[in-house]
Amino acid sequence: MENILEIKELSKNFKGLKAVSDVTFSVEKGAITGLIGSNGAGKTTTFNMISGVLVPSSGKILYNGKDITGLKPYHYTSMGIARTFQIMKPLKHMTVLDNVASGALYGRKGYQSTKQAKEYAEEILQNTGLYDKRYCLPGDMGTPFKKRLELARALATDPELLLLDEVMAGLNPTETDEAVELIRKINEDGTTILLIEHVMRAVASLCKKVVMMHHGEKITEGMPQEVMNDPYVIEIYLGKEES
Amino acid sequence: GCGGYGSSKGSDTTDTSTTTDTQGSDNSTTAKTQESTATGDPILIGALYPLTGDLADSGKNMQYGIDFAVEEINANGGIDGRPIKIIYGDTQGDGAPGMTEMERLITQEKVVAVMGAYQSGVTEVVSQVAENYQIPMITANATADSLTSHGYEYFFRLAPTNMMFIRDMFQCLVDYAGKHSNATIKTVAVCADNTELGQQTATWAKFWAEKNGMEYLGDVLYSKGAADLTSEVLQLKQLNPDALIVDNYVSDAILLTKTMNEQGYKPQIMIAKGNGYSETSYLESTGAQANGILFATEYLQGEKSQDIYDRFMQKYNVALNGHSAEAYTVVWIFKQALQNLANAGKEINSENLKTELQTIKIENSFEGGSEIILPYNTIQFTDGEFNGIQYKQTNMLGNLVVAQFQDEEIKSVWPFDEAEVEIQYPASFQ
Amino acid sequence: MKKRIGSRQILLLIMLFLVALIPMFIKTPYILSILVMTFYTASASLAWSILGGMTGQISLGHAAFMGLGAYISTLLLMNANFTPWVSIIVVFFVVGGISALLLSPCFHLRGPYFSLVTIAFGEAFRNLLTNWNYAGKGQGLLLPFGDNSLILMRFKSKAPYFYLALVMVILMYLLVKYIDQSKLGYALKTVREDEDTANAIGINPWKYKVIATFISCGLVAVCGVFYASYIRFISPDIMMQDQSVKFVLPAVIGGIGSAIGPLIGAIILTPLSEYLNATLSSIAPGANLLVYAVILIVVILFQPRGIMGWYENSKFKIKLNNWLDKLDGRKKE
Amino acid sequence: MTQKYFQVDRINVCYGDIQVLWDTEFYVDKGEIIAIVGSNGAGKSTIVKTCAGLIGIKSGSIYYNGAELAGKTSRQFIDLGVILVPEGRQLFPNMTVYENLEIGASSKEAKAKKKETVEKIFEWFPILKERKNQQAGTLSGGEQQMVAFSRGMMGLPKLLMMDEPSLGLAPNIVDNIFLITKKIAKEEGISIVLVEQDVRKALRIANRAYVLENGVVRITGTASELLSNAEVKKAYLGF
Amino acid sequence: MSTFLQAGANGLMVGGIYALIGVSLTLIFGVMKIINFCQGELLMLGMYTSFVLYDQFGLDPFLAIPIVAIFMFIFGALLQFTLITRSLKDEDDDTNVLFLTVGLGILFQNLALLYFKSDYRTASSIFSDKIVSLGVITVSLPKLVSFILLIIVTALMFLLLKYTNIGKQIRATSQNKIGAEVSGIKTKSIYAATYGLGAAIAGITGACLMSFYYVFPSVGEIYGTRSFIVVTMGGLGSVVGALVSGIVLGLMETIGAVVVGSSFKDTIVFLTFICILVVKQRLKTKRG
Ligand SMILES: Nc1ncnc2c1ncn2[C@@H]1O[C@H](COP(=O)(O)OP(=O)(O)OP(=O)(O)O)[C@@H](O)[C@H]1O
Ligand SMILES: Nc1ncnc2c1ncn2[C@@H]1O[C@H](COP(=O)(O)OP(=O)(O)OP(=O)(O)O)[C@@H](O)[C@H]1O
Ligand SMILES: CC(C)C[C@H](N)C(=O)O
Ligand SMILES: [Mg+2]
Ligand SMILES: [Mg+2]
Repeated sequence: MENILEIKELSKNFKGLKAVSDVTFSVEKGAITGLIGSNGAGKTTTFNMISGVLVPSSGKILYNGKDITGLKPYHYTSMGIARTFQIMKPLKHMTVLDNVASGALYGRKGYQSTKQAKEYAEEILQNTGLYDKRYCLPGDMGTPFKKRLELARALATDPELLLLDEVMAGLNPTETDEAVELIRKINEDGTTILLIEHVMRAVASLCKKVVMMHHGEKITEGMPQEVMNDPYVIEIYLGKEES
Repeated sequence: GCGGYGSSKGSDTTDTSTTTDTQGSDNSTTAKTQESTATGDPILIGALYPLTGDLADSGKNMQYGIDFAVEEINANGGIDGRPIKIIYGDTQGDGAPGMTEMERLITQEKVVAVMGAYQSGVTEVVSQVAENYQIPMITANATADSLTSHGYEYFFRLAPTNMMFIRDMFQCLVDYAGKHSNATIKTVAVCADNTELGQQTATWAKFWAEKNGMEYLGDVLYSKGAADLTSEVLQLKQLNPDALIVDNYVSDAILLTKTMNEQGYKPQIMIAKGNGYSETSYLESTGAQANGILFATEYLQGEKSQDIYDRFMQKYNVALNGHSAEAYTVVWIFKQALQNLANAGKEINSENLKTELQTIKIENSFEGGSEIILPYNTIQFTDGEFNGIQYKQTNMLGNLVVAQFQDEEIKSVWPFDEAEVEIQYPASFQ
Repeated sequence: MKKRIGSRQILLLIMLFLVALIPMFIKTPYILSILVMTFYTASASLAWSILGGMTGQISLGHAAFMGLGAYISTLLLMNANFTPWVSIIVVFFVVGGISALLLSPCFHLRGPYFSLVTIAFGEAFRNLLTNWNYAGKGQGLLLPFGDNSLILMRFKSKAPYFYLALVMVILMYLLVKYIDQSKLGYALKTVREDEDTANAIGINPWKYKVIATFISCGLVAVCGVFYASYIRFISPDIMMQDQSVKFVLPAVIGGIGSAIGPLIGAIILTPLSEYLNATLSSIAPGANLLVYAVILIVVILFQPRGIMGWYENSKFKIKLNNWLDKLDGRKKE
Repeated sequence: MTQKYFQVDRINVCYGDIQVLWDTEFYVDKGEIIAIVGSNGAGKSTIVKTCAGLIGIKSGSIYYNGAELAGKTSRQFIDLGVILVPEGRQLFPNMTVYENLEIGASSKEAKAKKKETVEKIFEWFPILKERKNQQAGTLSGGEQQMVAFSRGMMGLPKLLMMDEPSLGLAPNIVDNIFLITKKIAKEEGISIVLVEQDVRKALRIANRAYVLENGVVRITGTASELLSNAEVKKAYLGF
Repeated sequence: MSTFLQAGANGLMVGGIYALIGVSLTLIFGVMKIINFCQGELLMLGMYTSFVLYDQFGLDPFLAIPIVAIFMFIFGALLQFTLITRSLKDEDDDTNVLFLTVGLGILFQNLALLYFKSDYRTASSIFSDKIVSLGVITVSLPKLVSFILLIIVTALMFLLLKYTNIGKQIRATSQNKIGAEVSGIKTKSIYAATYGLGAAIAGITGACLMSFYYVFPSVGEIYGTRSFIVVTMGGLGSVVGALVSGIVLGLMETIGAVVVGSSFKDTIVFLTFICILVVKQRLKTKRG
């Protein structure tokens, strides 16, 4: 299969701290790939480099075969890359609908009129189960809805590749299952997904491939079952109970 | 005091409110030496001054001068029994509010004439409005020369202009040097704030220096309301002029004096444009440090007006100074003009008042009032020209007096024939 | 749905019509002049709100850009006999361009830092103009009165200025409202709320701040053209920081971030301050501004989103809407 | 009804006009671990914040060791040993790990025993000893949660409430924290109130649990009872 | 050369006052993140307090410092506790505080105008108008004393923040309010106390200023903007930074005036400030 994204020997230093070092992996087009690893492993940092928020210290990022290393973050939307934030960043004084409409307006659909954008946004809200809350302010909703909003806004830009940073943290198992279903549906509609998650149940059920990071380095990658049964992964990340 | 804070000048709120009352026709019985009290329909005159903002201090002084005159006039029967009533407007020291207030005075309050606007910048704006509505306006103390060069028909100026100010300041220097061979005044420099007035002072100082054969060494212009003037004083020290010409608002004047003292800079002679130096707070704040400084002013307490000065002092606990004396005088000019109209059986309206002001000539004293307390004996609004600048309806005969702080008191020193004392030279800063 | 909009529009038009009739009935120039100042303040506040309200960059130096507009148009008029009508366009582009250019390096400064920079620019401009011979230095520039002249935007009576200001405020309001609802408006508001999010959905925050600054400062400069034509005297003092605050307060009190907020704020504040000024300042100097300050403080403490914020959540709005709906219903019959 | 060690008796709590807790009640025995679970927005955080004195109550009582706590300030709660480890860690990012811990010791007693407590904590989390002079903001998420937990322990709690300690943490770190929680409950007799989204893990270490829905306690029982309760399974444990 | 030396010495003295007001704002804005646009007015109130003490009881401004400081502390703490705290609720929307404090500034100015009138008022101290000569340089004694006080206050604040319990509580509260609350810190009191402390130092600055400057209702405007410049140049929250940048600002003004002329002094100061701010922030927020 074709790779939509290729990460080559990517590194990032923060004042001497090697947050990410020499990480190489690829994301297959149309699939869901997981990025796991203990806290501080460098997952979010990797995401930030892929989405242009941070400039890599070294290494390359290829998107559809094109080198996009170091591009400014706002160029990514038009290329078809969208992301969510681990620490949610809703547009606080705008309604849920406007939050998503904003994504639609500046996304790849290229809407010029706000009316069309709002219609499209409503469609997205329906798909993500937020339609009833479209006139709410983000601050008035609970965590799961805010997480959904992050997702909906990213989706509204009509991405080819979606980067999800811990969208399931803080959800209880049932809510997690709903989120899993939603992500699966998005993927089935043709969006490639790269996700960071600590919830192994979700990762196992969604991902075709997982990449495991530790202390900034890639430890291993492979099918979820393989990786999760790797004794080293169990030792440094999963712990005994889960296995 | 608990109702307000006024200890240093004793002017507390109760005082102000009585004054406000006496503006009215009904309540002027408080005045002392009255023969008859005016009770008829009041004649309304507008007064625009900065009552709030940075210049509120000066605005308040004007108010005292005006109220004082109004009280005198009304206590003596006003204009054939009709009292004068002043309607105040607050310019906030700014053109736009000044304009709106002017419009209020003219169109809402229906005043027959206006006086005011302390600052030249604001006067520039409001005099246009007066012209537009054809309401006569006299400025008591705006000094920018350009004000009277627009050809306005309804605008009159009592105050000596900047040109005259600096002219007289130089004249004082020249006279002194001519009389005393020990005084060498060959070079001058200017320290002023970087505003319209300060800049004009510098320009005129250069002009008059050349005219009087002196060398103009340069000017040091700082931003008004300075936090610190030490480097300015250093620059002056370096220029080291024989005579230092200054023009500062009162706050900067205090700071400049203190800083000069602190930096040990003592020019042989320092002469100021009245402005800040004639304010009561100046001497209060600087005390002995002011000694030796000369300043040109529109009014000085002396033989001429001692009674008015004393009564004013008693009432407001503030000295009558150049600005308030001019404001006081303008009210009397109005009164005289109105009286003339009444005597001639003419209707009291703006148009007639304007025509009257154009021809009025007051010599020595006001009818039914005191003598002219300003340092000249004739007031007349005439047209003139100087160095290419047109002066319309300006009191061209106006001149200034120069005083010197000696032993923490203000002593008149020029013109010599009317002076109380001799100029101390070199200036004895303490 | 369509009909609902109908009754609202009609109501608005009626109101507008009534306002436009004011000079026919009220001949007192004082009242008109207060209205002119109200419209002028509202316009400047609306212009400010594009940068300050919509984009969230609190500028406290807009008086300097207003002043720049006033200076440019006055200089053009005095030296090249340039009609202010054309100056409006010139000034919009020149001042918009200058301000965007100067402020663009400062756009990564957030919150109060940006405000400080705008204060600093304002003061620097004022200082420079004070020393610039060509612009009349501290003395400023005077536009002489003369005969009525539409071309020179010079009128003897208030009424023409009233209509000029009215048109200015209406256009300004429509423009701000249009931007608010437009694609651009969404970008500006997104930038205000969160720059990281803006980046993540393809909005270049820097670019949109430049655009907002350009429009906002350009428009406030246009207000400056009006100011110069109306007051007919300008000096560096019009660029002082407390003048900038006068543009900001209507928006704050009316409600930041909506088009109607600055308008409402100015309609309340300007006449109020004129009234207080006329009644209080000679009796108790300071009392007038005191009342003003207290209003500001009370609004911020109890209704931080301003009067419009209160209105949005109030029963009054519901009642008004119900009433309007009923009006529509009746018309339908 | 006899009063328990720590008992919350029919409290009603509002944010402004919005009532969030409705006659909510629960209790904890000494050395017991209870779990409070429920969907998002059910009011779990509100309960523990109320029990830490951060939010005032409209009506109801909180008894601790026989004394009424309602109406006391959060500082008084802490002095009595009722301590909350809040949601989202809430560390002081520009202060060192050690300073963060120091601030946790706020009561007189805690201050006096500061040194010993720190020693004990460093034993549990050796990594924190290594990092003690590092700024807390630069720690990884897991390390930060350890500091937050430890800061709570510095106050010498008798009742420790933890709001979603597992949020965003790697599975092994969650296990570690739960292990230590269990240990302090058992060895030191500290009572624990655990608010968790990871219901499965929470029920595994808890003695008893409460299921909260819209501010009302719906189901309660021992952990094992709840684990096998069909309703709980469906609503909170997923497939 | 001696001109430059003298200008430098003057700059140091002027800078001392800027630094002192800067230190006061550092506590409120730098540490506690309260955007306080009425710092200049706090200074003005401090000056009037000192003036009243002088006027009514003949108290030397320097001797009045403890009273002024205590009074301003109480005033500031109450102000924070009753009004400002309400606007701090929405933590990431700080425009409210900005506008509130602008409003408070206007309020205080006009209260002062109403009560004290617009007069310029001075007080004198035993040090007033005395001069110390050091070779070619002369400095005014009250300014020198103020400068020494500045050093003492800065040192005390530095020690307070760094080492004392209350200092740690202040830092903790500013970094994380919820975290502080669950750690038993009375954050409301800490906020009030910090603001009070800032106001107290503004009061001390005011008392020092009274010994060689004058007070009038809008005196704060001159110093308010400068205090912000000092705090931002000095690095947020650093008292030592405020000390240094206050002095740098003073030097910039005096030496700048000598070099380019007084007329352009403001331009120099403000443009330099903008440049420093922009460059500093650039370096800080550089991507990666
Ligand atoms: N801007 C930054 N400056 C300095 N250090 C940073 C910065 N961002 C991240 N780090 C450090 O880089 C390392 C990797 O952080 P990162 O956020 O990528 O971890 P993560 O894998 O996403 O962890 P988690 O699962 O807890 O979210 C951490 O040690 C973190 O402290
Ligand atoms: N400060 C507040 N003001 C108003 N409403 C609030 C506030 N905090 C919480 N709420 C509301 O109270 C309800 C309960 O919130 P709480 O945080 O206690 O829920 P929770 O069970 O902890 O949820 P989560 O799992 O998301 O942490 C929610 O509906 C929330 O919207
Ligand atoms: C009286 C004044 C100081 C006013 C000044 N002469 C001016 O014209 O502005
Ligand atoms: Mg992460
Ligand atoms: Mg919660």
